[in-house]
Order: sequence, then C-alpha cells, then structure tokens
Amino acid sequence: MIETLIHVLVIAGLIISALLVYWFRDLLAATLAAGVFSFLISLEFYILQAPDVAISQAAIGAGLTTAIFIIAIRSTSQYEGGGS
Amino acid sequence: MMDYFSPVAFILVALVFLAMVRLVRGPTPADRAVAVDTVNTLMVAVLILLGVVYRQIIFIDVAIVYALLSFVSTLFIAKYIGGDL
Amino acid sequence: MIAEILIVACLAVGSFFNILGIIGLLRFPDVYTRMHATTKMTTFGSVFTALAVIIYGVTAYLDSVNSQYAVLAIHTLIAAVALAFTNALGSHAIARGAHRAGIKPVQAVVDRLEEVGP
Amino acid sequence: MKRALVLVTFGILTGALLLIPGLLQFGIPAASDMDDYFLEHCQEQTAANNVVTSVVFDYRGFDTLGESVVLFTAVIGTGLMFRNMLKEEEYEDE
Amino acid sequence: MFWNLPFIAVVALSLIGLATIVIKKNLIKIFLGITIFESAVNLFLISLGYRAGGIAPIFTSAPSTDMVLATPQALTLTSIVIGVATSALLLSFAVIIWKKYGTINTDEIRRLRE
Amino acid sequence: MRMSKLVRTGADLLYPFALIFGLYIVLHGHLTPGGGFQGGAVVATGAAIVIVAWAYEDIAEMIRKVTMMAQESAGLLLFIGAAILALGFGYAFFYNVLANSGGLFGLPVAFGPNPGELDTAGVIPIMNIAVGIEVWGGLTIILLYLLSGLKKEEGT
Amino acid sequence: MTLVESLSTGTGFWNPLAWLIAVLVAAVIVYLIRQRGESGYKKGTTQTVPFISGNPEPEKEMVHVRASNLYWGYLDALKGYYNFIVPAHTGVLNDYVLWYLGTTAALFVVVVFI
Amino acid sequence: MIAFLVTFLLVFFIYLLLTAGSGSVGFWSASELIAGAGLGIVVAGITRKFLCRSDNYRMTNPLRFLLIPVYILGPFLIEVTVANIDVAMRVITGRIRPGILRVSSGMKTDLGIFMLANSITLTPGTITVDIDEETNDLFVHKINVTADEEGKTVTPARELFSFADIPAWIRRIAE
Amino acid sequence: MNGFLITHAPALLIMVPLIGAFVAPFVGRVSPKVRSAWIILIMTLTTLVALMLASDVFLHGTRIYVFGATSPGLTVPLDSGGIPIRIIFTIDAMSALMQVIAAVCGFAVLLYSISADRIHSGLESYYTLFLLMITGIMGMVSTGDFFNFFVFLEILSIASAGLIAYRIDGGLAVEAAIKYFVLSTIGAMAVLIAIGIYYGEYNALNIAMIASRMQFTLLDQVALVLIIAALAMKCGAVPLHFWTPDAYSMAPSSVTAMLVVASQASLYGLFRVVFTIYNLTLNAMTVGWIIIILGILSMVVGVTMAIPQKNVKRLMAYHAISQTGYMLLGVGVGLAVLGNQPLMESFGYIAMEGGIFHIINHAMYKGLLFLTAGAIFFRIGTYNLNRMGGLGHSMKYTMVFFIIGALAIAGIPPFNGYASKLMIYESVFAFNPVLAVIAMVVSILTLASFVKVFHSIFMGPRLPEFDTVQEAPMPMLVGMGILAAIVILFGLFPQAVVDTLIAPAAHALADQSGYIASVLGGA
Repeated sequence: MIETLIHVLVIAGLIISALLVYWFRDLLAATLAAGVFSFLISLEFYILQAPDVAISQAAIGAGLTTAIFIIAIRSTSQYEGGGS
Repeated sequence: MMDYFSPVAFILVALVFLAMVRLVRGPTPADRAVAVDTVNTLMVAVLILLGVVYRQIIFIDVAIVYALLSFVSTLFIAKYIGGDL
Repeated sequence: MIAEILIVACLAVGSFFNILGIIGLLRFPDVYTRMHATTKMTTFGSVFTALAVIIYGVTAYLDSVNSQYAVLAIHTLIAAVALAFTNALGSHAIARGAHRAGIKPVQAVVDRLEEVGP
Repeated sequence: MKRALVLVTFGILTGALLLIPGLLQFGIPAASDMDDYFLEHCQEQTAANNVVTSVVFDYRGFDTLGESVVLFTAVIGTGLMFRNMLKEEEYEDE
Repeated sequence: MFWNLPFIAVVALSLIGLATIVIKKNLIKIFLGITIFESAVNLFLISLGYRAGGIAPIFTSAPSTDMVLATPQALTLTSIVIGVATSALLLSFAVIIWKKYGTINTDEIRRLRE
Repeated sequence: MRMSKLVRTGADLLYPFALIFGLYIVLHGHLTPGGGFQGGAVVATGAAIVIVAWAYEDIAEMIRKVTMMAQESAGLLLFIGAAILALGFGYAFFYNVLANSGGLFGLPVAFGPNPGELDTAGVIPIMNIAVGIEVWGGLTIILLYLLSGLKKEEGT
Repeated sequence: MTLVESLSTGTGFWNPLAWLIAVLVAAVIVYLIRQRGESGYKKGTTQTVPFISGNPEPEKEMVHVRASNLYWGYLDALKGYYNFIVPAHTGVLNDYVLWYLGTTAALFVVVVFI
Repeated sequence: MIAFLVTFLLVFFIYLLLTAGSGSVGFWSASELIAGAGLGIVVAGITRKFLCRSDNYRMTNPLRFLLIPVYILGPFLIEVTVANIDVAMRVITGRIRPGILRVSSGMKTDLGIFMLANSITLTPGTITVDIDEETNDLFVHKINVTADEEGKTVTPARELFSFADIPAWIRRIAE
Repeated sequence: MNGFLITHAPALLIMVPLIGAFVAPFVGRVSPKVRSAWIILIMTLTTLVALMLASDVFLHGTRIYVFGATSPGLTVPLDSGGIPIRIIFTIDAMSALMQVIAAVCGFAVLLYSISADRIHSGLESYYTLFLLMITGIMGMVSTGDFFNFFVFLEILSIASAGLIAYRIDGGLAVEAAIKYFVLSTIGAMAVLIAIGIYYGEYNALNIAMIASRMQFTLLDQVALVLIIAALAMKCGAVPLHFWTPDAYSMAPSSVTAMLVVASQASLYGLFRVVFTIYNLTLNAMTVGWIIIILGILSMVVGVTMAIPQKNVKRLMAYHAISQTGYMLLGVGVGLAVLGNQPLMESFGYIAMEGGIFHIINHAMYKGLLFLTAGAIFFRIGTYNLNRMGGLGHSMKYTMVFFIIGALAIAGIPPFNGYASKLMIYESVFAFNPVLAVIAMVVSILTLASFVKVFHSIFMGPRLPEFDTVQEAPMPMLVGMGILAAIVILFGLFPQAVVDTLIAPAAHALADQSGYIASVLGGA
C-alpha cells in the first residue's frame, strides 16, 4: 500500500517538475528542473523494477545531460529572452 | 522489521516536494542548486530504503551511482554559478 | 530485538533530521544558511537511514550466515560514504560559486572573504 | 488564430493518446509469450543471470550494435561541428 | 483506472514536452522539451513491461516470484542512449547557431524560408 | 578556470573510485544491474568530475581527444569482433559462441535464483567491456568537444 | 506484343525503341527540308545581325534573361495562391513542428472516426 | 612506480569491498580476484597521475588508514551530532548570526586541508566557502559568530570545534 | 567461400560499411590518398555485397537472416512455441530493390564526392558519416524487426543531420540541420510510441509476427497514424515537407543526392508498414485516399513552390517533394484497391509498379541533377540562378548530364521518368481521371521550371565573371555518368527493368501472407 503511495507521489513529482521546465524563463533553472525530472523518472524506473534502466537514466540523463546542457547554456545565453 | 523502511521512504519522497518549493522560489541560481543537491541526497536515501523494501540487494548499486553522479551536475552548476566555466 | 530498536531509532533520527533540514531550507534567509540546513542535516539524516539499513544487514547476516546481507551492508556503507563525501564537497563548491557570483551573506556580522577580494 | 490551432491540435492529441491508458492495463501485460521465453531460457542459453543483459547483448544484440553506432555517430557529428575550419572554405549566403 | 496512472503520466508528460517544443521560442528550451518527450516515451515502454507484483528480471538470491518483462527494459536502454546522442548533437548545433547568428530565438533563426 | 583546491583534491580522489566502480558495473553486467552503457557512463562521469574540477587546458593534456576517439573505435571494433567470432564457428552473426563452452567466461550457470559467478555468460561480458570502452570514450569526447567550443568562443 | 523493350501499361504499351526510330525518321525529314533552304547564308556578315528597327544591337551580356525574369506572368496570374503558400513557409521551427502535430491530429480524426 | 603501486592497492581494495561475498577464496571467488587485479592495473595506469599528484607518500602508511575509521566514529561523529542538534535548534528557533571568518588551518598538504575542509563543512554550523591557495587559510561561513570571533582577523581552526581537537586528529592522519 | 558470402551477405551488408566507418577517422590521419582509397574500397565492397544479395533474392526468393541463432535460417526456435525471438533480417524483392538503389547511388555519389569535397576540412568525419548514412539506409530497408527499424532510422537521422550541417561557416546549414533534426527526432519518438503500442498489445517486435497477430483495434489505428505521419514527414510529403528544401539546399551536393535515397528509405518504411503490417485489416480505401491526398498535395505544392525559386538546389528540392508525390500517388492507388482482386489485377499492380519504378528512377535522376548542381557550384561558387548564365560554353559535359536529368524528371521520352510516369498516368486514370490530369499538369509545370533552370544556367552568352570556368573534374563526371547511363538504360528498356526488378517488388509488397510465411514458416 505504502509503495503505491510512493508511486503516486513520484508521478505527481514528475508532472510538477515537467511543468516547471515549461514554466521557468531562466534556462539554468529549467535545466535544474530537468535534472530533478531525470532523477524522479529514474526513481520511477526503479519502482517499476527496472534497475538497469534506472542506472542508465541516472548516469546519462541526470549526470551528463545536465552537464552538457549547462555547458551549452554557458556557450549561449542564460535567459529565454535573448541577450547574454 | 521490514515494515519500518517504507514509511520512512514515503516521508523522504514527500520531502522532495518541499525541496521543490525552494527550487521554484529560490531567488538566486545558487538557491536552486542547493535545492537540487538536497533532492539528490534525499533520493539516495530513498533508493537505499526501497532497495531493502524490495529485498533486492543489487538495487543498492543504483544508489551508489546516484551518489556519485549527482555530484557531477552539482559541480557543473557550481562552476557555472561562479562564472568559471 | 535490540537491533530492531536500533533500526527504528536510526530511522527516526534520520527522518527527523531530514524534515528539519528541509524546513531549514525553506525558512532560512539566504543561500549560505540554507546550505547549513541542507548539507549538514540531510546528509546526516540520510546517512542515518543508511545506518539503519547497515544494522539490518549486519544483524540479518549474523542470524543467517548468508553472505548477501553482508553485501547489502557493505554496499550501503559505500553509498553512505560516497554520499557524505560528495555532499560536503558539493556544498563547498556551491558556496564558493555563490560567493564568486556576488551573493552576499544576509545579516552577516563579518565577511572576511569580501575584504580579501576576488 | 494560431493559438486556436495549437489548442485544437493538442486537444485531439490528448484524446488520441488517452486511448493508451484507456485500452491498456498497467501491471497486466496483454501477452507475454516472448518475454516468458526469455525469462525461462535465459540461464540455459546465455548463461547470464541478468535477463536484461542477455536480451540486450544476446537476443537483441544487433540493436545494441546499432545503439553504439548511434553514439558513435553523434560523437563524429559533434566533432564535425567543433572542427577547425580551413581558410579556403568560403560559403556565401544564398 | 487508478492502476493506469503511469500511462496517464506518460500522456501528460508527452503533452508537456510537445507543448514546450511548439510554444517556447528558445532553442535550449525546445531541446529540454525533447528530452522530456523522450523520457515520457521511455516511461511508456517500461510501464508496458511491468507485471504487478513482479521483481526485477535478474536472478539473484532474492526470493523468486514473477519477473517483470525484460524486453522493454532492453529497448529503453537503447532509447536512452539514443536520447543522449540526440541531445549532444542538438546542443552543439545550438552553440554553432549562437556563434553565427547571435541568437537562439527561433523567431530570428529563419534565414531559410519561402 | 580551475575550481578551488579542495574540489580538485576531491576530484582526484574520486576519479579512481569512479573508474573502478564503473568498471565493476561493466564487468558485472550479467550478474547485477548495469552493463556496458551504464558502467561506461559512470566512468565517463568520473572523467567529467576531473574535467570540471580542473581547467580545460590542464585536462586536454591528460585526457586526449585522440585517445578517446581511438578508444571509442576500438570498443566498437571489439564489439563487432566479438560478434564476428560466431561466423568463424559456422554460426550466425552475434551467436553466443563462448557460453557454456568451458573456455573464457564459459562456465554454465546454475538455474534458478543464485548470486551468480563472474566467469559465465560467454560473449556477453566481452561485449559489455567493448561497449563500456566505447561509451567511456564517446561521452568523454562529447564533453571535451563542447568545452572546446566554449574556449574557442572566448578566444575570438 | 511482348517485346523486351516495350512497356505494357495495363491498357496499352509503349516502345521506346520504336519511338526513337520515329524521332530519327522525323529528324531525317527535317534535315531534308532544311537542305532545301537558301544556301547563300554566310557567317560573320550583316546577314547574322538581327534587325531591330534600325537601332544598334545591344551587347549580348545586357540582353541575357536572368532567372527571376522568367514566368512573371504565371506568377502574377496565380498571385492569390502564392500569397497564401509562400508565407506558409515561415522558417520558424515551432510552426513546422505545429504543422507536423496538426497533420497528425487531422489524420487521427480521419482514421479513427471514418 | 610507487604511485602506480599505491593506486593499484587502493583500487584493488575498493574492488574487493564491492565484490565481497562472491565466493569461497576468503570472501571472494577466484575469478573476481583475477578480474580485480586486471582492472586494478588498468585503473592504476590511468589514474596514478591524478591520485598521486604530489610526490608525497606519507599516506601510504597503513596505520594512518586504520586511524580514519577511529576518527570518523570517534570525535567526528560526536562533533557532527552536536552540530546537527545545534543547527536543528536554530532551524526551529530561527536565531542566527552568520558571518564569514578566516580560519588558519595550519595544514600543509592538500589532503590535510581537504579533510579539514570537509570536516568543517559537515560539522559545527560552518561551511567552507573558499580557500586561500597560498597560505591554505580557509574562509568559513559560520551560522553563529560569537563576538570574540568577530573581532579576530584570523581564527584558529581548533576554536571552531567544541569538544574534540579535530585539526590535531587530521594532522595525525594526513600529515 | 562463395556459399559463405551468400549465406552471410545480409550481415555483411551492415558490417562492411560499419567497419569502414569505424576505421575511417584513423585512416584519414595517414593521408588523404589512403583515406580516399579506403572509402572507395569499402563502398565497392558494399555495392558488390548488395548486388550479390539482390541477385540472389531476385533469383531465389526472400532471404532470411537471424542474428544470433545457431544457423542463419532458424527463425523460430523449436521450443519457443512458434514465436520469433531474435532480430531477423527479411530481405524480399522490395528490400533488395531499395538496396540496389542505395548501393548504386551511394557508389556514384561517393566517386563524385571524392573530388568535389576535397578542399574541405573534417573530411574523415565527413566520410565516416557518409558510410554510416549508407549503413542506416541499408539497415532500414533490410530489417524485419520494428525496433531495429527505429534504431536504423535514428542512425540515418543523426548521420544526415551531421552531414547537413557540414558547412558550418555561414550558419545556414546548421539552421537547416536543426530543423531537420528536431522534426525527425519527434517523428522517431512517435514511431517509438507506435512500437510500444504494438509491443503492449501483441508482445512482439517482429514485423511478420505483428502482422500475423494484427487485430486493427483502436490502438492500432493510433499507431498507424503515428507511423504514417512520422514517415511521411521523413520522406517529405506536403504538408510535412518544410524541412526538405532547407536541408536539401544547404547540404553539400553529394549529401543531398544521398538524402534523396534516405527519404525513399522512409517511404519504403511507410509502404512496409501499411502493406505488410496492416494490409487487409485496415480500411484500405480511407488509408489509401490519405496517401493519395498526401501525394497530390506534394505534387502540386512542390512543383508550384519550385517555380519561383532562385536557388537552384532549393528548386530541385521542391521538385524532389513533387516527385515523392508521384510515388505516394501510385502506391496509394494500389493500396486503395488492395482488397479488390479484379481491380488490383486490372490497374492496382500497375499503379504500384509505377510508384515503385518511380522510386528507383527518381533516385537516379534527382541524384544526377543534384550532382550537376554541385558541379556547377564547385566551379562558380554560387547556387543563385540570377547570377548564373552562359555556362553551356564551358561545361559541356555537365550540360549534357543536366539535360538528361531534366528531361527525365519532366517525363520526356525516352528517359526513365517517362516510363514510370506513363504507368502511373494510365493506372491512375483508370482509378480516378481527375488525379491523372493533375499528375500530367504537374509534369508540365516540372518541364517549365526546368526550362527556366536550363536557360538561366547554361544558355546565353559567356558572362565575363565566368571566363575562367572549366569543365568539372573527371571523377565527378564519372559519378554523374554512371547515374546518367542508368537513366538512359532504364528509359530504353523499361519493360525489362519492370519484369526483373519492379514487378517482384510490387508483388512482394502487396503479398502479406507470403512475407509472414517466409518468416514464420507457413503459419
């Protein structure tokens, strides 16, 4: 039962963090929200008994993708509006 | 004695939401970075606990990977905030 | 029995400190003080929950000489050590970055780093 | 105008995608004969304990090759983007 | 109905991702939308393979009951790596665009039209 | 620019740990969750820690793009080689020739739940290693390329 | 009539070699007719200069018709169509994605409800 | 060469820790031992320049390694607990008086300063914000600055801790 | 040895270019000569393998290759209860046809590219991506496993995107690549959702297995729409064509010629899904008309957009869209009458043959046209039609090749475009006369716009700024010559081509039960 509740919470967190990605105008914040999203989806994989995928998502989605997004933001501009 | 682990995991997952409040409100990027760091820490604890709840020893490996990898994004964010990147 | 009490105690301590840490994250006025709350308390709390798992593993190993419980304990230990290690370092990195970005500590009575300059 | 278009499009997409939760049951796969075969025969045929790995590298190893090639392709493409251009490569606009 | 929650999450996440792609004008934001969409598809695949009460498809000392299906996990692994490859290439494109155009707003990246 | 001395020291300490942990995941792909991609990604993350802690100029000497590129190609060639091995024995491409053969990684595995033994699964560990090497090189080199783009931009 | 060269199209057939032979025959006829023409033509004399009401002939480079001068009338006649279709190619990425999703949605409606 | 050996041993030890409980040779199976040795050589070959950046092998003394768990379970744990309770009180009451201090560490090696900084970050209401790379002085954000500390330009590291002499312990371990 | 090659040819078809691609970045460091030799060697081997495999398929029927089985022909393990569990390559006549197209086109384009692109930097990566692109096409057209199809689709997308963005200095190419790549990623994800739906319903990934279990439920309709939209977008059908002119005009010419083949590989995927997975279960009239309308729209919008263009490659790109419309039209008519055997016999097969014949013809002449455009660009450095003129004096061979290509695309006998268009006209006329009339009008407009191109590039006096222009170098001419020879050959002997290549392909495409039987063994 309590696992079910955890599951529901995680899914709610997923949707909230995805909405945050949509909502933030600061790209760094959006990337951070995407990082949280990645962690949560990895937890969701873990709950769905897919540890292989959870490791993969944690390593690639949360670690490296965030890193390369931050490098790209640094190379371009931080805010949605434009100027650096 | 397995019954004690899952409620704690539930509490920790719920705490993630509170941390996300700081992610939303945080006035500076550093605040958001702290919030994300906190989420990572909580998540590792949740993973360890759930690994025991599911009685799968091998699941703990995932937690180690988490603990290592969240560090990378934290470092990148910190370096970006400091303007060194 | 003792093990069970220990586990419950560890879990209680862990969740207590985690909750307090999050409250601190929400309540404190600036990034450095928030970091005090999170770095110390969530790390401490998470390590304590891990400690509960370690105790569980060790007692289960002693009960049934099944090596998988020892593996559980050892891996959890590694995870906990990695967690503490990376968290301390990460919060230092964030604090340094924040200071270099020009975020002043709120209500600070003294700021020796500011005097040194970048 | 465009806003209405976006709304209509997303409305229809929502309706269409909601058929997935409407018609599929979570936790109860409609059919599982292929995967049952994997779970049963993995240990004798590939001598691996991790069924996922044996699917990834043995039963569907060719997909994995393709996946590695995808990563390789992306790396080559990224390298192509950040290469040092030669002088004589001038390309006019339009 | 409640048990179909992951699928509903899949629908919601895909729509959020697609909405980000369609509505937002910033390239990096669009790429974030793409990663969300990809994650939603991955979640869809994994949810397809879940069997209620099953354990991870790895033979260990754990008590053996039903196992969840293994193939979706293999497919998702492939999909995740494809996702990171896609993101890397797209971001390098964005960096080059910034260098050449000085903007990553899609309204201004339209020298090729008609 | 480098990060502070503490982070650099920590990164140097963490790098061997990340490396051995990643390789552990790679090598135990057929027993525990993980495998070539995940382990390779962990190793690449270890490299990323060092890359981010030190400056790009420091790292460019130690972790060279050419080496990483060679590593990636070598991993892929090893992968294909492991798959082609089956052709030599008259089987179809990708057949697991080494499983249950008694040679390298050739021990049979006990059926049912068991903690597993490293020396099993035939060609799968070899492919895991190959993919691990490839992903290690690939992800590291993506990071290096993106960072090099950053440097070039500052130069102009 | 099942020659190898002839293409049967269900209702008939077509033979490219026969067509070629016909073209050759026509070419021969044209050549014969041409042979019957005036033979006093000489290159390099005033015979080759066009007569433009006595005006001097402009330089050849000046009178070369460039690409955008062609089909002006056609484009002008179909102005209404072109005024719609050319601006549709806006060059904005979001619009393109929206076109894709919109077409998908339209196809959903068509396929699922018909 | 020493660097290689040190790295190899450390890595091999970690690998053994990770694979404990796999077989009958001690806790390990023979294949794990062989694989661990092979991986150890590979990893040592790659990371020896990173791990042993300075040619200082004082840490190779095994006694120092034995001191680490003693340190962590002894004085460090006490300090951490006290610090956490302290910060917990401050979270509840909200009474804070923050400031950034300059702390003279007295450490000479990188590892020493690293351990001290991490200990400071994890323990008593303090976070290491920055480091003066020449003098190895730490800049520490303290949540509750006393009037005494406010006056001083440089605070000794010992005074940050309440019970145990953490810097001395670290000096014993790392220098 | 020969038997070994024949047996393992499907695997070698993927392996040879892959190994070539893996080694190419390092071979390139030795010297440019070695690199060229290596690439040509690999491409020659690939072409030979493809031709060998295709001849085997056309002589002996569908070839099966099971990856990872004890023997390549063991599709269904004895103890599995009749389900294929491994990845299976199923190469029937249609796949073999596409392989031949890809191999021949790739070979010609590579020969051309060796000399055309030699001044650029990053060439080892360029050729690596080129080989990977060919791998992607080969994999897409040969695979019998749906997820594998997706993987190769992604390989193709990523390699194409990298190649489109090859000329990074202006930034325009990168813009085109972003548009292409974002769209194709979304499309690929849609395909993945469809794969998930199939998997969730039938627990199968093999195309034959899905086909044999197909129920055409509501979810299958959703999957069908997702796949049709995604693959139609990848092949550039209006109104999903927006990336096409950008990408085609900004990529290097040799890449553009391959992109045409890549689009057709997507087209192949579309036909494969509609005909092999669904076939009679779907509402053939509706889906057929969807494809026909997509085709009509593509034809009309493509050609009308082409006429006012000023950039020669952009113009040709719109023509590529227009010609894709013909293929969709032909095959769509075949699909619309699929269930009706008498109509199928009277004009359905002819229409499908016309559409498929047009695929191969289009690859050849559109490749040829793009190569000539590239040759012109190679010499004068611009694609802008307004600044060209009078090149017929200096680039005679290129002009001849251009004339061949232009006449072929406009459907003038005796070139191959006429043959396939004739088949499409006649059969479509039997289906619905209005469609045939539209097709003919589009053909006329095509001719008109190529008259414009021909006039503005080659006609007119020798312009002063192009005084020093010379003929394109020899390898480029050889590359173009191969394609031109094929164009003329196919135009002169259409029935032979139709009998040997096209008709088996069309029948293989329409024959779902044969496909299933070849994989599942008569089930």
